[in-house]
Amino acid sequence: ARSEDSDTGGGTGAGSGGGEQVVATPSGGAAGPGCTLEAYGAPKLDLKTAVIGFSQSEKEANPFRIAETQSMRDEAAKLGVKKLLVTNANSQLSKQISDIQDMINQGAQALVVAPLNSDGLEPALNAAKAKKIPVLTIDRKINAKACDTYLAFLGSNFVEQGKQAAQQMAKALDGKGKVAILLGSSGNNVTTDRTKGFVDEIEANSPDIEIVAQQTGDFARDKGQSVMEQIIAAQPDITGVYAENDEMALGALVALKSAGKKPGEDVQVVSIDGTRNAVQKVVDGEIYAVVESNPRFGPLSFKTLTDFYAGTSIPADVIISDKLYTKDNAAAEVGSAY
Amino acid sequence: MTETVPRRSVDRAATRRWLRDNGVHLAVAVLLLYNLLFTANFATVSNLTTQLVQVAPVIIVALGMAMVIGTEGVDLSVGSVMAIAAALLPLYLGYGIVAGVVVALAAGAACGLLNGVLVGVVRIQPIVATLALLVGGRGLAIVLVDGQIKDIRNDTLLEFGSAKALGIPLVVWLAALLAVAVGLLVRRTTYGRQLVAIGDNRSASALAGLPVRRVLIVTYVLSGVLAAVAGIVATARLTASDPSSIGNLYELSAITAVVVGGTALTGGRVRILGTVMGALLIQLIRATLIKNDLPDSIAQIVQAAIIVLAVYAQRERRAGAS
Amino acid sequence: MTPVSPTGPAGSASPAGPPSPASPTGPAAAGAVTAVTAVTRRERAAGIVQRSGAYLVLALVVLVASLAFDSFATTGNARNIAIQSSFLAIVALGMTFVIISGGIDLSVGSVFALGGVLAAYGMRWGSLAAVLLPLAVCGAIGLLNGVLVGYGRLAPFIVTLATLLGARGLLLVITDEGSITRVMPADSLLVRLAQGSVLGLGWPVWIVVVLFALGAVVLNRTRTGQSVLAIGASRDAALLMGLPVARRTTLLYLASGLLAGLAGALAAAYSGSGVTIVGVGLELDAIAAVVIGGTLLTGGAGTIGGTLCGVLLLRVIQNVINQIGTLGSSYQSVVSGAFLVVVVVIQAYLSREQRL
Amino acid sequence: MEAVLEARGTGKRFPGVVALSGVDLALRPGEVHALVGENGAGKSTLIKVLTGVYQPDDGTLLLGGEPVRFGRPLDAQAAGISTIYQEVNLVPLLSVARNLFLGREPRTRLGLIDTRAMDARAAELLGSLGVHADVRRPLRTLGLGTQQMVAVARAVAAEARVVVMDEPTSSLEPREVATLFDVVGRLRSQGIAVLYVSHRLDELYRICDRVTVLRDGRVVHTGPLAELPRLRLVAAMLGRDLDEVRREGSTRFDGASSVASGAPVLEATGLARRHVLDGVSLTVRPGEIVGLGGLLGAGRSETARAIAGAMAVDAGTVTVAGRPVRTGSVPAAMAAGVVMLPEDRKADGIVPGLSVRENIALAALPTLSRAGIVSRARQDAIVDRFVTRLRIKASGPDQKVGELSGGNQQKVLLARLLARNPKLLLLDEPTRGIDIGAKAEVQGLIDELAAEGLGVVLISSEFEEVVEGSDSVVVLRDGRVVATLHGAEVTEDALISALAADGD
Ligand SMILES: Nc1ncnc2c1ncn2[C@@H]1O[C@H](COP(=O)(O)OP(=O)(O)OP(=O)(O)O)[C@@H](O)[C@H]1O
Ligand SMILES: Nc1ncnc2c1ncn2[C@@H]1O[C@H](COP(=O)(O)OP(=O)(O)OP(=O)(O)O)[C@@H](O)[C@H]1O
Ligand SMILES: [Mg+2]
Ligand SMILES: [Mg+2]
Repeated sequence: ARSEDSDTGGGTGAGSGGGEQVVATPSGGAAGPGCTLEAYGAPKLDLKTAVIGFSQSEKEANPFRIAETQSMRDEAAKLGVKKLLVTNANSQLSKQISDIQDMINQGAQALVVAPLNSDGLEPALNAAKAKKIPVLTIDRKINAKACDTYLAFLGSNFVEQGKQAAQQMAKALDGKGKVAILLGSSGNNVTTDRTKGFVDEIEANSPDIEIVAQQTGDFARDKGQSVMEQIIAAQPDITGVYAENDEMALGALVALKSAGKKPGEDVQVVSIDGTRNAVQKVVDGEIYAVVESNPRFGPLSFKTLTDFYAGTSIPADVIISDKLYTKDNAAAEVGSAY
Repeated sequence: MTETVPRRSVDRAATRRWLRDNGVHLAVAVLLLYNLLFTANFATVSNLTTQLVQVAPVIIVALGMAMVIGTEGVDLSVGSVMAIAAALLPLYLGYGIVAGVVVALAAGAACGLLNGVLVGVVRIQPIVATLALLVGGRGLAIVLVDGQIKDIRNDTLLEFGSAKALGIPLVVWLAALLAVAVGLLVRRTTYGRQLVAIGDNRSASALAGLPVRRVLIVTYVLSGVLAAVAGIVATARLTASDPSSIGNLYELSAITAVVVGGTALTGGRVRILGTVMGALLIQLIRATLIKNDLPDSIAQIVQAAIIVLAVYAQRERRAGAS
Repeated sequence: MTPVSPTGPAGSASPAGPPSPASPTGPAAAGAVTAVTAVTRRERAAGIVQRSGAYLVLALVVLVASLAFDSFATTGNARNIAIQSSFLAIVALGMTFVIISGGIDLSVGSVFALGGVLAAYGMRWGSLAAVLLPLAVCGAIGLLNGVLVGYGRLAPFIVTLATLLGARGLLLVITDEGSITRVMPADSLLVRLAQGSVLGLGWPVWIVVVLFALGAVVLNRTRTGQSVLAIGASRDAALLMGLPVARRTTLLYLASGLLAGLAGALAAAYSGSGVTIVGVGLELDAIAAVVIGGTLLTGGAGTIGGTLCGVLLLRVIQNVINQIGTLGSSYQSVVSGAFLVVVVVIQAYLSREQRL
Repeated sequence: MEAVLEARGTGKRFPGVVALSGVDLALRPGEVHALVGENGAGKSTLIKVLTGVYQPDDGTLLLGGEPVRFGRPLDAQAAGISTIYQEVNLVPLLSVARNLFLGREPRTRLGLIDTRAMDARAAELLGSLGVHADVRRPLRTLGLGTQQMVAVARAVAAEARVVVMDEPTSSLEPREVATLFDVVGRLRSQGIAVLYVSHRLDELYRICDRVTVLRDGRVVHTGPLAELPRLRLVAAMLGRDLDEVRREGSTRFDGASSVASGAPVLEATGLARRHVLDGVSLTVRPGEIVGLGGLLGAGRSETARAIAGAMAVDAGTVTVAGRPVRTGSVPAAMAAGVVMLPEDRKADGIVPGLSVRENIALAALPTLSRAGIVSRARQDAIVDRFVTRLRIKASGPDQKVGELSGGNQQKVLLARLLARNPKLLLLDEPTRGIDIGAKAEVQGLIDELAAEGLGVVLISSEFEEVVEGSDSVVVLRDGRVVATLHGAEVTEDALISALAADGD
């Protein structure tokens, strides 16, 4: 098969070559005393001879998940970890529970989990705890006691991301306009947080920005497009679109253009994730700003584990700072986007 | 007295029959009227066009589904087939639009062939036979493009996705054309009549010497090809190939369209106009709910209610047994 | 009634009269009988193979898996598979009855999720409420399905498709568009039940064992079960034979709703909270399990044990894929799709119809 | 004498048809009441109204003098009316025993079905009706005749005040018929009212006390049967005058066996299938009518199905007009000019949802279409020809076949076969459920077709029909040919003794 774009435009996102994650809240800090090997009561372990399990939550079918899983695999290879088990829950909570249980059964000695949901993994985590297997949760925090049910959380703060997006939106519209929100899938914590962060911030600081529509686009490009088409038809006078992930934003762009609007001029688009395609649109001036949510958890996860086994104390929350792509830096940084 | 009794009962029967055959048209009319009167900016050309454009791929899929259901089967794999077509398209556009389209359609046909053989030859129950492809197909599509979402740069295709003729988008013309074609196929051709007979009484049809297997296989192949067409349309509209989300849950929309359109799932009947109307009804419901910015929760409940009402209006009131 | 007198009927049958059973017809009839029983024995054999098709496939897969992966045939793994299968199993049980009656229930996925959320919601009034509330609401939804299908004569597929949407909507309403997830206290009776175990097996597993035993008895040894089979085989015949078709049908969907709700409540308790995103596509898993178990989607025939095998098969595949440990998610679905084909094809050949 | 069940002024309309209007019928305890009429006269409809399947449009039902309304069959059965409907209406996949007791299974103290007791009682019940089948096997594995007997057993097993039988003998052998009459007699002596529908007049005169004649949904005569001579009865049914009827014999077959000559149109040799057929050979010449004799389960239907390609065979060859035909494929057989009228009209014959037109054209579609497009003109031509030639009674070529009366459905099927203009006709019970008028027509038609040079294989459970219809008869037993009768040898006695003689 010969692809239309043999240069695989936007294809190489998966590589771990891109931008490393940067820790915002340094060790200790607000996150309390932190967690040590003794405190957690886990046996000592050398990663080179260890079996590590990684439980992915959603299909590797969008740039974020692809990059996330890939960076875990790459880093494991780099460190020469004896065996990395990888499972994928295909967005089914029950499957993630069994995935984790299965990996424990296969002798996983440490676990990195990208939780599908903040609640509901109890049985799996209890099983790990019973076997004193340390569990790092990445990219989504779970509602449980750190250093007890799980070791620590590495990731972004979704509410914060929403807030940042809101600030950008305010800047783009200089404080005045009608905004439509393309929600993620219903019942998903990410959706809830990114909406909360955005809405609260707008209400607090931009009284003249009116949120005229909130409709779900299920984090998917085509749904983003069709929903956007409906919204424009109903409210031709919207001036801003906040998409809770890049895919929906890209769909929205298509809808806006086919409706004869000029994204970047008539309508300002702000979205979250920082995929290469979206950042490219920032460069092209169609998207005003993209809040990054960095998926490359491999290096940070394994560093944290190494430190942990080296006896260092691990803070409960290792929050990574989310980069912001605007027309100022996008052109320079698009190469490192995923 | 005794005079009036029968007349009234006959009238009621007549009304019921009219409702049964035209319930969906009525529902569409009502919803359309409601929106034209109460929904802001609904009665605009651009908006009405949007509705048609969005419903086009659903109609195309539903046409194939209607034929499959006519054979007392069902094709759950259409959504995944759309994804496979969408995935293959950009991979072969390098050789030109024709190559890309042909490959995509061929893939659709192949998927249909698999379903058709499972159902017609191995005699596996349609739901399960096609469920396999529903589960595996999308995975395959994603594997084909290793998870990437590829932008479409082929101008012909993009043109097709956006251009209009006589003020009506090409994709809408295509859907209309296919609807007419399938309508004729079912009503006028040998194949069409055999299809309906097989759906009604398979064993009798077999004993009457009809080529049951061939008809079944052809039907599923057609469904697969139509799904592929829909996949191409959706891709062209999106200006990108996104196998992970294109065609998601289309099987349900299509089945709903067909059934709401008055084709019984028990086979032996294919109603094309009804199917098209069914698809339009669903589209209108969705549009109405979004435009009034109802939350997802209410939206889903309302949708459920309307579907039940529409089907209830046209239920077969059989005299009893036999 | 008195047996046919040898000559009486023969004499009156027609002027000439056919041979009296006593002498000449005797052999003929006997012939028929022997032929009959011969056929029967073969049919029995075929029947057994057909019914145990699922068992055979399951045994095969398990065998291969245990040889291939040393961490497969371990008690720990067996426990996991058992507990992980239990919730789907409960849903599939209801589905089995519905499908045997010639219907289908697509709403179970949403109802399952709704059940879980309601359980967590009801927990504020204690464990009993946490079970009764979901049963009440999910039962009501099942009843609605049943009435529309049984009395309204609407197509089950479309009716339950609608309630699939409706139940999901209801769920979103009571969780503020899915933003609220209610936690179930670990010390509550229900949670302890769902997470605890006896004789090494989790309580849910035992519940499954009991429910399936009951299900088997109901299907094969009660009038209700028989009428379900009859309705599935031929609704009209069942009607003409004077069976309460509408009422039975309604009952089935009610049961399916209740079971889905129960499964949801248990699953929620098991996972410690009423998660809103569960149960999507569960109905397809249930249907697959039922059909793999050898139940005809056209209705009229099916076994309860087969369904259990179907459920276990699905879970074992998942487990095997995890045993391989490095398969990408997309490959995983390709594999499970391919596997589904293989299983149903094998099933189809085992249960070949003798007639044209 | 007080009537147990009475219908007054019953009227029932279907779209385009008035099936019943102003029908009065009174069933007295201990009487066997014959209900007769042409195909489509409204007999089955009346029965369905009486038993709660249909709701009457006008008129009232009286049960023991009290007005009643049966919302569904269950109500009627609860009121002590048990019915054998025209087409066997049982559950093919369930075992014979479970079919017999469905809805009223014997139960243990725990309320569970007592399977052992049920099977035992089932076996006894059937045994007393001369059916010796394993009651645990699925009903569908029995021949249609046997299934009919099971239906009879089910109806009489329930203690009822009224037993309704809609053409119960249409698929029975003289042996079973005799048994059935025994049962009817016993019911009568127990003071139970029996409503009895049949097209076989001699049966009526043997067991019925009174008769009600329906024509086009109206009652044209009611009274004691003895006072109504056979010819008058026929005249009343058909609405023709006496002499016209008198001219027609009991069957329309001209006894003269045409001397069939020329190369055989069909040569089937050594057809075998485990447990069903073992080495059946058959030769049919153009213009010859070959009857298949045999008792229930002898394998006549199987023979026909094997030749028609509707049943795969383990061994044996079929040659049509000198050319070998691939067995086990209906299209292949049809292409060679072999067509079959299936035994089970409802399951294997009609396509109920399609119109009369489409049902007739169905098998001939390819020949009626150009480039895959069906030519409406050609279709209508064929359809009109057969609708008139076979006197098919329907509100129009667009009426659904499912709505036709049994007899008319049968005619539609015949038309479908003839539309293929075949070389060889396999007719399995061609006159089952057809009124004498239509029956005579069909029989006449068969002769006609034979005269035109068609080969015909005729299966009938009426010996009279086989004997008078066939030029030669092949007698089967347990799937084997036990005798072949030619020309003059073809008599009922010969047939019966052939059946009786034990083959070994
Ligand atoms: N469900 C139906 N819908 C429409 N018309 C019907 C229906 N059932 C019967 N009819 C019509 O009513 C008339 C009477 O049919 P019915 O079956 O009672 O005749 P019948 O006397 O039983 O004939 P046969 O001796 O062939 O069984 C026929 O013209 C038939 O076409
Ligand atoms: N009296 C009986 N007892 C048990 N089984 C029977 C009886 N009569 C028929 N059968 C079963 O029915 C099967 C098929 O019989 P079938 O009816 O096709 O033969 P047939 O000669 O065509 O008789 P019919 O006149 O009923 O068509 C036989 O193989 C036998 O198993
Ligand atoms: Mg009748
Ligand atoms: Mg027969």
